[in-house]
Amino acid sequence: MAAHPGTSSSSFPVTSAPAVLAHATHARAPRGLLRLCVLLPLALASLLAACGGSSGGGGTSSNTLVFGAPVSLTGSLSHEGTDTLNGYKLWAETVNAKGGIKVGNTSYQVQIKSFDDASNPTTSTQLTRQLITQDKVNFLLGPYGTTATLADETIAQQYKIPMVEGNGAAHSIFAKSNPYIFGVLSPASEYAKTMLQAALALPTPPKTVAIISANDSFSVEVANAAKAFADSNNLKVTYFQQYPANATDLTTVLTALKTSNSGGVPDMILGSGHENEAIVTMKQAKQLGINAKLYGFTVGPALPDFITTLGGDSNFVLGSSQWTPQVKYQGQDVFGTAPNFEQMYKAKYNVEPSYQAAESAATGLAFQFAIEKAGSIAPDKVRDALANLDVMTFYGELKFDASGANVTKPMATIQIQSGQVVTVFPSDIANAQLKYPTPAFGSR
Amino acid sequence: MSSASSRPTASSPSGSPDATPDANAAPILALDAVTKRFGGLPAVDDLSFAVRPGEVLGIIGPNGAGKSTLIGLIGGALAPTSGVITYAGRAIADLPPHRRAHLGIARTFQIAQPFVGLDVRDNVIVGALFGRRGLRRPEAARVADEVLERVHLTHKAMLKGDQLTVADRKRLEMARALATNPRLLLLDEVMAGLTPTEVAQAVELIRAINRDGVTVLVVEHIMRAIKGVSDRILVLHHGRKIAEDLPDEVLADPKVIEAYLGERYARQRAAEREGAATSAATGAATSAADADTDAAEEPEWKGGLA
Amino acid sequence: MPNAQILVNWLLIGSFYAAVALGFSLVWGIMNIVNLAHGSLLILGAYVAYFAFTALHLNPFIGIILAMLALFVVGWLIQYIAINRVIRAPLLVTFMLTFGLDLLITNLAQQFFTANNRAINSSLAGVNLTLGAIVIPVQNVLAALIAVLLTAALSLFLARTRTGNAILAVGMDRDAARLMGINIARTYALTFALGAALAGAAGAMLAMTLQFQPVDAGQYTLFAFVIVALGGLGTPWGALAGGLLFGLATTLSGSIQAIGPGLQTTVAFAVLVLVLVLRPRGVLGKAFYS
Amino acid sequence: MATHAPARDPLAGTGAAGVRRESREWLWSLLAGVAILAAIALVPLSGDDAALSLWTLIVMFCVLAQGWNFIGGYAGYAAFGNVVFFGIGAEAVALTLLNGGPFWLGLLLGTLAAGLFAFLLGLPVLRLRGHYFAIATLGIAEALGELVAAKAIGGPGGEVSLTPPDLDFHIANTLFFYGFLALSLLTLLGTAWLARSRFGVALVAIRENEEAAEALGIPTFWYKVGAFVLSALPTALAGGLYAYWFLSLQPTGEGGVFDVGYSVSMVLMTFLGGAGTIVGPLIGGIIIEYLVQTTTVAFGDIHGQLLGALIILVTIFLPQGLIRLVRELTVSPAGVKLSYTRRFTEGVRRVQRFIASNGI
Repeated sequence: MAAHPGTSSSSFPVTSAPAVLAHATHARAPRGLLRLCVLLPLALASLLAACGGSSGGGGTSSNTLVFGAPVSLTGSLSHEGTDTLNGYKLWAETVNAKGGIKVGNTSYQVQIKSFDDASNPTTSTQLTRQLITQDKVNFLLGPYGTTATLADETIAQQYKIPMVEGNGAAHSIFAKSNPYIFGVLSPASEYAKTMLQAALALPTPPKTVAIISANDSFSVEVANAAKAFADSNNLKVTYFQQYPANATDLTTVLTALKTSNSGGVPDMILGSGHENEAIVTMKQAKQLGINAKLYGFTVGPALPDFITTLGGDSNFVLGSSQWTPQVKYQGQDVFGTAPNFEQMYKAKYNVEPSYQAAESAATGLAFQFAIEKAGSIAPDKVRDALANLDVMTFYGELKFDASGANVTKPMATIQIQSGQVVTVFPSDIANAQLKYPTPAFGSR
Repeated sequence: MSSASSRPTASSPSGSPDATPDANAAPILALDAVTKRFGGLPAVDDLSFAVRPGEVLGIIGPNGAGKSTLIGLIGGALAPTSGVITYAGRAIADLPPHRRAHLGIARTFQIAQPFVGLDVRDNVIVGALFGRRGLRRPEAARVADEVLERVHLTHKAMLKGDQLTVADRKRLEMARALATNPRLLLLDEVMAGLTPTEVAQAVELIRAINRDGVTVLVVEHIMRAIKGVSDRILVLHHGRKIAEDLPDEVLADPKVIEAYLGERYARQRAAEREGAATSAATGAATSAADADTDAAEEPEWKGGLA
Repeated sequence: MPNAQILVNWLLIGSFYAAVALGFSLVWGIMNIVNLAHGSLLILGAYVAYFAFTALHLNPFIGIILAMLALFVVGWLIQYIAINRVIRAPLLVTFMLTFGLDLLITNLAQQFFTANNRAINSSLAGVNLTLGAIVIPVQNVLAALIAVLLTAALSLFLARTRTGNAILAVGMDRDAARLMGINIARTYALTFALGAALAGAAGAMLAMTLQFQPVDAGQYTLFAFVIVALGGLGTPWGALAGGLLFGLATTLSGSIQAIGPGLQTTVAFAVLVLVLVLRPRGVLGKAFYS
Repeated sequence: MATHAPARDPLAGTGAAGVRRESREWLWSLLAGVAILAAIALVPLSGDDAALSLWTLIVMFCVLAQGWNFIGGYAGYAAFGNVVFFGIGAEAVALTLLNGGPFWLGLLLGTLAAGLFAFLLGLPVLRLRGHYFAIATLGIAEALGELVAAKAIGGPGGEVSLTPPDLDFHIANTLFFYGFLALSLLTLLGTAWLARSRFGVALVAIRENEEAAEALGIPTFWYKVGAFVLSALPTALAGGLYAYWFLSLQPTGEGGVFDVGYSVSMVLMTFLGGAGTIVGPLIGGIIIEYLVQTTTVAFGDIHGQLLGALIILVTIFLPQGLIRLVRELTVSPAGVKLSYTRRFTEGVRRVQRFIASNGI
């Protein structure tokens, strides 16, 4: 046990307590503690030395471009954060394998410098500053999540280092007139819209929908956009409710939802929140016998463990996705096509790529194209090139509007069918028909 | 003592003999029909008595008689379930302990409660700083040194509260209480667990304090000691007063012998048979068996439903 | 009948909460330690049940027993290695120690098991009893019954067995118990191990009825703390009372239109503070050991 | 004695000339604190922005720990909800700025609100003791955070994004750094004052034995309320400065302004340095936050495990904090003149005895 250096081996209180006390007070020489007194500062010192060493180690050699990335590897966002870093790394490896980024006659190798922000935005900004000023990174890749992105983009702006992010879709990120932030993902307003559009395109579309959301700003923004879209498309919103983010019990919400459609279950249940809430919604819907015709979640179904966690109950569930392996873009990038990316990702990580991984890889692509187009690694030139970028990739079109958001690329609706993720909307990239209505729990 | 004449009635009913020197003075402390229940059980039951200014009143009773509860009620740590407690002509049952301390009531604890992280001198300084006098730092330190001298603790002034022997802890309790400059001193078994020599010293100290004009209420179970120090003795049994008289009268009272001494002797006999292991030498505080049963000793965990 | 359904929801989640708090209550009551690592032990129990189901294809109810056994061992070790060293120390020392343990266990769990969400999907999960409009999930009912059963079993164990009496004696007065010949260190280890085993059982129930990942540990520790403070120490039944009260506060406030699910945690904590102010030792609380 | 009963303190110096030693220790502590802060004040001269923001964070945590020290270290009450004052201070600044008010007004309002909140909250919860006090304060902080999120105060989900001050960001960041540093110095001076005042003596008496303190004439309840309010003030000011420095606020979750993680940090830092000492929280804050930030960088995703292991070691082997360790290793026992080596080995023995006395 690392927690117990040799000092303590003799004091296991197996004898009667008074004996231990006597032992401790008189017999035991101070050697153990002395050793500790020496060891502890030594350990701390070596630890500090290690830190000093590592922060100095990331400097740029002449032919290396360093991309800084604070990501969440521990804490509540660790799951998505890990996918984010995986996407970054796969891009870097692939680029390097194909000769790096070419600027004029020089080829630059790509290096990802990433730190774990423990899902804490304060730590994320600290790391961003450190990446810029101490590690002298050339460019910044985004963290995971709206709050951290919001905090980090301010720093990117202060140091005039462009940041391309793939994991913060809230409107507020792009509302700051910050010229140094670019998001490759479709904005928050699109998340639920794509699923509602998919549902409305059905021959006999659902007539009623219940919208539930976590009360963090991104989920609320998505839910509000969904409600507005439903209202203007003759889809009746019978229930609209927020619950605390990371709620572990949603029975009250589901019980109220169950009878919201004048005593019956609404045709569609749309959840805007996080994966764990989506899973709880499905589990408790089953326990409460809530059989809607369609379930959709903004976050969750596109992540591989949604299926492993829910098993058969995940079938027929819709999800919105920034990207799916089925999208048919013919990219000019190092990955080329979605299936190719999927295959490379699976080869490296032994798991299906989530859209979080794909959009993270796409942030790298945006930089790559912009740098090559700018013919320079000067941050301002690259920023300008990013602003004027219009390129097709395996992930979709990368083109930023004046605020830095990517409004060109559509989102996709996925559905889980027989334990596999398939794309069902929009029809030009779909590889399967939307299965509707969802059979009752137990026969999925 | 100023306006105490307004409530002379409190002491009237119990027929206590006018034995003390200043029998006609208004009482400094009077309890009128005071009851304290824990759960349903009365620890102090309909108790009335009065303490005259300047006297030493001894209170004895077998274990569980309610002695410590009584100290708690007067000191303010406990609130009576019913009844009136009057101090210097003023009803104090609603006052918190610190207000009573400011009025001049000081108490010791049966199980010594030193500030263990502070040294002895600082322990006493706290009493001088915040007691009736509310002194400032330098004067408080001077008072503390005087008091320590008086209780023979000067040579241990730099020890921490938990490095003291039982006897010294009791001295510290006394010293802290004295440093507040009390008019009424409540002593809760300050002689329990002391050697005969130490008991004699304590008796002498209490007499000296009393000579300075401090009224003293001594709760004790050492008969010899309390007889020597008290002007009058009150006997509690099951929370009720069964006698209140001059020491010799009380000790001759058959009721007292039956209720208190009989039981006590029986217990002592039994204890002697168990062996004299729990003497003061072990350094343990008064053992739990000697303590009055208080609510605080209810067990934390009870397995069953009942 | 939404009201009857709310009643069912309340009883089911309340009993689950009781299971979450039971081990915590035991450790707090006997050892006077607020075990901030309780949630991470619970999550470990959930992993045991999960792997028993997915890898060994064992019935999740057998998984509960396995989780209890495994966590009993883990708890015993933690007690012997770490907690016995600070058992007499003031409150904050034990706070910090168990917080460190929580950090260590949670992060190790994430390192070895990843941050993926997990849940057990047994065939029983879909079986519901339907009474008119009321739906009663059978698996949750069984889990709730087990929670009550564990409470009763713990209560009987403490009251009726020699070992249980020893545990109670140590909880009442450590030094007196020592004089009676009870091995304090072993009794504490047993107590903590039992607490951990009960956390493991709750974790298995969690895996069965909801879902889990390592970072959830903190939330369940918080729940346990709140529930025990609400219900009071004193008896295992305090945990049940607290669990039901906590479930009532969340379920009811979430179901009332004017409050709504968004504020149900707020209400639950407000109820906690109110209960503590009115009854400083919780609803069923007995006096402290002092 | 309630459950929060303090440690018996056999570590305790049986040193000679207690008063003189005490006042010497007081002076040394104060000087050490001022010296540490003066050294930190040189950080901006390095021109290293990352170091500046690192030390801004460190000093902020020092202030939080120093604030917690009043209620937790001196009065001995395990306040696990002190983050609520941080949150109130931050929200007040955020709302003031969002409504076009000046920053100083937000700071002022936040401090007043937090002080008032501490007072009103203290009235009921300071009647609780030990673990019950801890969970009640923790509950209040959680409830308020959820309330801000649910009521969308300041924005959806309670998330706020503020416009930075109209200054060059280097200058602004330097100003914020010195703002936190000034706050820490003020809190240090306040602690030094407290340690010598009646107020401080009363709090220590309460910590050591509340019942005895009350019996000796200390209005314990009101002193506790005073300590609670005192601990709220610097905490709220730190929250207000943080809001305008950090600009993006969320109420709950990791790093949220009502995140219980802040409370845990306060306790941990005060504890490591030495609870109820003048300079302990400062030292503990520096060590812990520095380690947290640097292990994050150096050890990537295993820093959580390392920090957990470190906390376990510290609580077992340094249960009284660094300051008390220094004290134990340097004093000589009552009235005896000892060589420094002897003093040290005697001190080691006392420390060992203390560690042993914590276990069974």
